[in-house]
Amino acid sequence: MARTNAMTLVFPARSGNESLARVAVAAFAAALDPTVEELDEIKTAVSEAVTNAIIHGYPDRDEPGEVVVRAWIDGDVLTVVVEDQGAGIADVAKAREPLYTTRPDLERSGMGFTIMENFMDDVEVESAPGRGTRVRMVRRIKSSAGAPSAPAH
Amino acid sequence: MARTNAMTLVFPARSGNESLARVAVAAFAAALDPTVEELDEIKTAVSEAVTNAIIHGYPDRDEPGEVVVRAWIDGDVLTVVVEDQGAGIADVAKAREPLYTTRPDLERSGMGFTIMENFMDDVEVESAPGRGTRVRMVRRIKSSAGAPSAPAH
Amino acid sequence: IGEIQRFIRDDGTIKVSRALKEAGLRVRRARDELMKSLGREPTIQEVADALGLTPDDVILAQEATRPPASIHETVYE
Ligand SMILES: Nc1ncnc2c1ncn2[C@@H]1O[C@H](COP(=O)(O)OP(=O)(O)O)[C@@H](O)[C@H]1O
Ligand SMILES: Nc1ncnc2c1ncn2[C@@H]1O[C@H](COP(=O)(O)OP(=O)(O)O)[C@@H](O)[C@H]1O
Ligand SMILES: [Mg+2]
Ligand SMILES: [Mg+2]
Repeated sequence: MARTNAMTLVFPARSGNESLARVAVAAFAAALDPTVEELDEIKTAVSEAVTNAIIHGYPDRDEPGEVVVRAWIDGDVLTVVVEDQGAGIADVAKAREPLYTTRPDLERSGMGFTIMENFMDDVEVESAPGRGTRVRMVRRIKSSAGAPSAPAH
Repeated sequence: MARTNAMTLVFPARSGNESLARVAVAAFAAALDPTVEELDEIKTAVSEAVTNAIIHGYPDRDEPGEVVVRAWIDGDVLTVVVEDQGAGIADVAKAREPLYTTRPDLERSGMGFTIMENFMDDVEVESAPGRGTRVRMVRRIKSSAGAPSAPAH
Repeated sequence: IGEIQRFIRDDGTIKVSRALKEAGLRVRRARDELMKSLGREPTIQEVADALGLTPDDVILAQEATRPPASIHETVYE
């Protein structure tokens, strides 16, 4: 289906800005008129990905790099891409394991990727050490107008 | 004062996207803890500038160009820049006159620039026919005690 | 939205558009009440605190109750 709308949001990797990303994607996705639960899940997944970019992608707090959040809508499908050009991940498969965290000192739970996978239909991670990380998340809005209303998964 | 935060939002010139711009800038400016009234005025000014970019900047509805909204905070001052690379304005001074509109057919009131000037402390317009328009608006948040979450620099 | 969901005691299957419109009406009421009690315009944080919402949710709720913009009337006519 044709891409019906798109947005790109860029901001410095400062703690607090995950909230800007969450509200912008929420306002963007609202066009699909999701349920409260669907939008809540999308916002949570976006938060996890952006928080990762901020704290893991750019661990040097003094020189925050840029986080780029892109989103687009094709029919009733929302895609959100969160990108940083920071530290990158050496072993993506390991990073995606539940409870795996490299920053237990920050009281990280290691559940970020697991939450994204649970709340989105598809999550792809591309990363290279020293070059950055791109997380691509796809979610079909089942309750969206035109689509048959199926029970939540 | 040092720039404490910044954002860039890019979206296609589609009607409805002024709402995305309003929400993103409002969420961004909320860090200065403005009054509801201050925030309403900022949102209205942003709406007018973005609506202009959408309907006057790119009058060809079939091939929407891109609108770029940038915002940053210096101390207690919010700056918002709205840019398009569309039609441009031949006579900016005339365009800024109250009630002046080139699109009476769209039931435009010709009050967009006047509203921006009333609600913001400063409004600058740069434009070139065939190349696009940039509107820069500045507003100090009087109710703010400065950006409270900003690290000391 | 999580807060908004608890706020209107909903099981999550309600449409965001409706939930935000209801929250938007409460935002309007809270603002009026705070104007009276404080004798000045409340800040966005004060309105959020009065409702147990985040400022972001207040902003989304206000947007949902915004009267249709002139752009919608003009561009599609
Ligand atoms: N954007 C990123 N840049 C660098 N490393 C990342 C990024 N995102 C995730 N990681 C790595 O993957 C691990 C697991 O991420 P996650 O599941 O969100 O758990 P947590 O953030 O709690 O550590 C992180 O500890 C980190 O090592
Ligand atoms: N971004 C823009 N691109 C091209 N022309 C513009 C732009 N913004 C404003 N203009 C011109 O300036 C005029 C006055 O703008 P405004 O005061 O907002 O009134 P209105 O939008 O109601 O016409 C418009 O009618 C249009 O000719
Ligand atoms: Mg994480
Ligand atoms: Mg106008």
